[in-house]
Amino acid sequence: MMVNRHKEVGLTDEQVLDMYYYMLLARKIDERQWLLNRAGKVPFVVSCQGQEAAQVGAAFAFEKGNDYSCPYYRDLGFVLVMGQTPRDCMLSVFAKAEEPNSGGRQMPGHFGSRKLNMLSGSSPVTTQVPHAVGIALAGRMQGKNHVVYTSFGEGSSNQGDFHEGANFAGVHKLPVIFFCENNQYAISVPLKKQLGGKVADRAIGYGFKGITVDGNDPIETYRVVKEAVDRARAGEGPTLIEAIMYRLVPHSSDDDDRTYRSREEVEEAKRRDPVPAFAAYLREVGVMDEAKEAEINQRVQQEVDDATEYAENAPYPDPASLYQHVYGESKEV
Amino acid sequence: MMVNRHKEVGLTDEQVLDMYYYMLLARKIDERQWLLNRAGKVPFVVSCQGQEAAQVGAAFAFEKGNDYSCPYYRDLGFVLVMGQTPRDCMLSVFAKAEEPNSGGRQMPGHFGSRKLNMLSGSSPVTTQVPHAVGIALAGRMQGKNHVVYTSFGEGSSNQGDFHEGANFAGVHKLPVIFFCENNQYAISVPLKKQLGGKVADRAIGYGFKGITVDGNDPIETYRVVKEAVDRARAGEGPTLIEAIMYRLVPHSSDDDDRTYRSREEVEEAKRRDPVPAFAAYLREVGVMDEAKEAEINQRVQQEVDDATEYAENAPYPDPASLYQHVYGESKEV
Amino acid sequence: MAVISYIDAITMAMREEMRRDPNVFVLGEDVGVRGGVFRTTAGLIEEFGEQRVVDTPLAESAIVGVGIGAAAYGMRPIAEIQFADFIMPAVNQIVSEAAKMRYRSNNDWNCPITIRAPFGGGVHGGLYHSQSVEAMFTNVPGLKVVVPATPYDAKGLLKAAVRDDDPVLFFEHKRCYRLIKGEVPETDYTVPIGKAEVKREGTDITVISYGLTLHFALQAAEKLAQEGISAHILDLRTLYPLDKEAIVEAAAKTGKVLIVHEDNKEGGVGGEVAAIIAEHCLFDLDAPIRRLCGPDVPAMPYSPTLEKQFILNPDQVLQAMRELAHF
Amino acid sequence: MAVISYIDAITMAMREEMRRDPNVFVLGEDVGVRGGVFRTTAGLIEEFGEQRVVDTPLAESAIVGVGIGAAAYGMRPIAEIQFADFIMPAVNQIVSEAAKMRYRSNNDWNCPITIRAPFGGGVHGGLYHSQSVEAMFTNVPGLKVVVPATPYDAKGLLKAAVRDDDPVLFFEHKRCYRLIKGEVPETDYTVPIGKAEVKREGTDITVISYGLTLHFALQAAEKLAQEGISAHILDLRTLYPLDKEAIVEAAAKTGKVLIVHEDNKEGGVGGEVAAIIAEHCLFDLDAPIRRLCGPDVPAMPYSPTLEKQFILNPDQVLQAMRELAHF
Ligand SMILES: Cc1ncc(C[n+]2csc(CCOP(=O)(O)OP(=O)(O)O)c2C)c(N)n1
Ligand SMILES: Cc1ncc(C[n+]2csc(CCOP(=O)(O)OP(=O)(O)O)c2C)c(N)n1
Ligand SMILES: [Mg+2]
Ligand SMILES: [Mg+2]
Repeated sequence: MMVNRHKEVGLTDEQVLDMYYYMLLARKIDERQWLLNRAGKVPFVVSCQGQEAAQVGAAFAFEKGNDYSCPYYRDLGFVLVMGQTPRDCMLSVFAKAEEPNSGGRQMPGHFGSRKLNMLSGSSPVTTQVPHAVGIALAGRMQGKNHVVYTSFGEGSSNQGDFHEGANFAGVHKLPVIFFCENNQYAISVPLKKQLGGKVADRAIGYGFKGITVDGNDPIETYRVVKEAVDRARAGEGPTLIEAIMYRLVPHSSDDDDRTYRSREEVEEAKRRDPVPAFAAYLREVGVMDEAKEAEINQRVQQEVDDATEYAENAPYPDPASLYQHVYGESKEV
Repeated sequence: MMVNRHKEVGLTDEQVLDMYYYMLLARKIDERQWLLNRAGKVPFVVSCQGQEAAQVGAAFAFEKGNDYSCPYYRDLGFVLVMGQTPRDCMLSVFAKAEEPNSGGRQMPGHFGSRKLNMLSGSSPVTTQVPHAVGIALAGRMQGKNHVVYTSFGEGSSNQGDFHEGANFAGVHKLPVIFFCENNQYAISVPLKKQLGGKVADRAIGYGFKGITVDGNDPIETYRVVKEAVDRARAGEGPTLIEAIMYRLVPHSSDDDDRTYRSREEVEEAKRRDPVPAFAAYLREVGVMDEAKEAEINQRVQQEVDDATEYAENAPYPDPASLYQHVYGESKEV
Repeated sequence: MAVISYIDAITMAMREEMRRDPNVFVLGEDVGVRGGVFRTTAGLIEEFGEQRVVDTPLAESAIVGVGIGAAAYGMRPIAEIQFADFIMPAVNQIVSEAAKMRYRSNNDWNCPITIRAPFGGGVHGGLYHSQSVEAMFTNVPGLKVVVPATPYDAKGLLKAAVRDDDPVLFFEHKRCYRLIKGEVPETDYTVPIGKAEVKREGTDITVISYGLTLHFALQAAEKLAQEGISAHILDLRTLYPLDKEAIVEAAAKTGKVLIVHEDNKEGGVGGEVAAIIAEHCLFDLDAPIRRLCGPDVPAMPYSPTLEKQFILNPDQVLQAMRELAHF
Repeated sequence: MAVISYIDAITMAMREEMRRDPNVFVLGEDVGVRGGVFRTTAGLIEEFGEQRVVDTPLAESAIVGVGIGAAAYGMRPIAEIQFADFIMPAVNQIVSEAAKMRYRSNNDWNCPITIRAPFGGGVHGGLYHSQSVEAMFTNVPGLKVVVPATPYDAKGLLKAAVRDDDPVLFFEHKRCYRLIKGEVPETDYTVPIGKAEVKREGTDITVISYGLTLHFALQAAEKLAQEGISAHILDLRTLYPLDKEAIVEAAAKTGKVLIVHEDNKEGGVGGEVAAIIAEHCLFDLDAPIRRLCGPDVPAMPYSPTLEKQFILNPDQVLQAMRELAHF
């Protein structure tokens, strides 16, 4: 039998099953969204496939209801753990009025929810990084002890905002976790055309720790992120974590990845797909038997079906609402 | 007698005397400009005092007429070596029409000269960094072998453009020398509020070498820059060099540094002033005797006097020229 | 002469310029192996190699900034911004650097860079893949801002931009890419930057527009002709600096002016056009200067109901033209 | 009531707001120990400590971006951009983020940040310390753009900006800082954002302006009164969104309109003002809508001869007003 690695890092059997549930849920929502797209029912999908382990592993390291997040568009696994529901996700891909991120104003993947301490995100990459730093700064000013998570792709780590935000956090030793999901590509551009060095190494220049972790391993990712969160909460400042993974599908439903990477490369990566790999681990350490696995599968299946149906039938935003919320309601100041 | 350090690094006696000449020239031009400012004759001065050794040491490592530069506003020592004349400098501080950088359109310190392979600079800090990378890229495309110098303050290394430019150069292994003049302050903001880490360490994250050097030592600065230039020319890519120094005077003639640093600190730094220190070295190794020193002093004095008089009497730009050179002369395309 | 699409005209212009001048090169995100996310640069890397078709890191300020350095050195870079919405990180390089290089150096240096960016909505792009950002740059002396509406103009203006000795922002309407087709010579020609063009002669009302909405006006004019209304239609083509003479002439011709653009109304390019008319031929006017523009909300939402509500359609343009004719 | 300078009114507003609300804080370059390069924040770090008066690293996108995060969280940051010219690296954060936070989240999040920046010329600042950059932001729904001309308005508008639940760009004219003095109550008051104000009633001509040039118009009006010419003067105060009613009312009142601003003419705010008038009260006009503005060159040069040539002076304004009156 395989060694039980999750106990060592403080995760209970229940927690790792939960992790698996979220990973599978993210995967199945994602797969359904592609089907809907190919069936012409939704115009656009951006995918998390291949990144679920890192996203869910990281998410488990945070305190829901206390910590804050500024996730990026691929972070479906992360936001599900934080409290977005399958219905929320499907409403978003159908662009329906009830969709919690933006009321259908934004493309899917632009997460945000005040209720979930998740700041609204936009499309221009990396703008969320200084926001996370600002939320951390505000927390310190108000004597709070929240830690802030922000994620971004490895390509996006080349934007000026990454540099400026990371340095600001370094100067003020703020409790921010910079989580880079290095999936080997920025649309078609591979690492060697994108990065002069290694993302994790950039932390050195800001005076804090940079760590590389196997993003296919949710337990190891959890461990590394949890340690960073603990340090942050103890006032020891930010950490940059680069999780290594592979984007298993095209960049988005508008992309055709055959133009820039070989099928062999993709197939090879699929053999390391973190979702079945984690299921295998759970089976091997005896945490998940067949009945349990079937139950999880079924629950996920049912939730995805329910969410799809609910979202498909939900109403679109009222056209007249176009003009709302440009500014707040005027009030006496 | 002191050890002769300059021979070791390949500098002749004549060259180090020349270095001293340029350092002193920069210092004396700068001092004169302050006098003119305090006398109400020129509205603004930005200073190189305390940075001459690093600037002149670095400049000697480049091939005049072949290499390119994108210097920043304090780089008086550098641009003198590259071929700006004392008259040019004084014309600039008086904002006269003949001033070569901008015809009096820009504040002093905004260097630029096509003749000298020196790209025109602006005031927003760090914008020159990607330009330097572009000149290096263009050189490679055209099969040239020039190396490009660009300089900036340590505060300015926090701008996004530093990060984006450095990473671009790292990816393409371009022949660029990123020269950071770390003078301990960005106007009033000291290092500890400015930098999360060390500037030189940032190179690691872009996959090239980062080096710290004593910017008060022109010989050591020369050596380090020369090695970097040689590597760059050999196709081994960029280098980031952080020269440590101290800004001996206020940020500019509009600044009052007593509000943010103690006189003791400044006095202490003045004791390490690189200009007299280099003179002492040259005397001690027997390269500069009294007569030689007097000759250099006199030459500098005379050039500064001549430049001042010339510039003071030169005409201002014709007001009608305000409307010129917004676009090139229209031509058939 | 072959009938080709707007996007193919753009690709053709780049290919021809790259063949003509070895100093012309392309840089941007996914422009190489992928041929651009819209496939505008498709085939270029195969023909010219990766030295001249550069897949850059994901950093717009560097794309433009590196381009500026190369342009000042003597190259002719064509920098692609993947979506106009993502030009914002490069604003400092465009406005402070490219636009001012010649002026600040007293004509010693110049900066012949072309910056291409697809803009505009109606493609389910949501708030950040549908924006019209041109107004941000039409107050910046030293820059030229160009928006072609037809394949012919797209090719000719892009070639003119590449050969221009100053920086040119070249905005391409995404909906036009495959929707708009037209005759395009395979020969070498340029269309002058800075010149508007009368796309239809008329006598009753003047419509001034650019980009996709110009086509709405042209279509409406056809219909209105059957109602006996004759519309004079001016395509601005260059949004900065504006062709003031052409604007005044077109306005004076009919005395009734409608300005149409997809961008938000307040602060849009139409304001300056109206101001030029109100300054130079006020007494030729028989009606208030009307503007039909996008609503003043931050951007075009994703949901189809909201997108439809935001974006101008041919009927609205027709209606506004008819109303003006009957004023 | 004490007579104080424009800059002191700004400092007073910040001090009062910081005392009133512990969530208000200041961040920017040199705002702490140095008290700002113009001394606008002088004394604040002594009173409120370095937690609430933050000397940031030299990085404008971070100053605004970090401010946005803090604002969304519930703070009331006042971010200082050292010179308006240096706002360019922060454009993405301002336009893509602050301005769209409320809209894109369907009112779930908002962003109450105030961004202060000294602008304008006549201070020997050369090309990059003299610019008027306001026009770049007056096409961005979600933003508010404010330019006070008097100490009274400066204090009241800045306090309103800090309390506003949406992002406000607050541009302060550098020449006004110490030149313009006026009565300012020591009591707590605000001036409403979005409202223009008639600064002088008149019947013959209407002048619409803001910032420093408003004072030129007021001075000229005094002189013209002696010639029997009565000028009606409107201070826009908020440049985006414009107070359309006040503009139309002021224009209609005299039928002769002169718009004056220091910024370049083409694409400047005056264009939109003229367009509003030409759309809504064209038939009330007795003269073409004139604009007296900065020339369309990239920025104000350093050399005194060129600076003088660029910048509007009271005589030019007087002259233009007189000409319009005699039209
Ligand atoms: C500022 C900006 N430029 C360009 C884009 C278009 N774009 C969207 S995603 C993407 C690639 C992102 O790559 P990476 O950061 O590695 O994240 P990944 O998608 O691989 O997870 C690009 C170029 C954008 N959204 N924002
Ligand atoms: C983008 C930008 N922001 C602000 C300024 C104003 N400013 C000019 S110099 C300076 C400090 C620069 O410090 P550093 O980079 O350390 O260079 P130093 O002046 O110390 O040599 C500042 C804030 C500017 N010129 N550009
Ligand atoms: Mg990636
Ligand atoms: Mg410094």
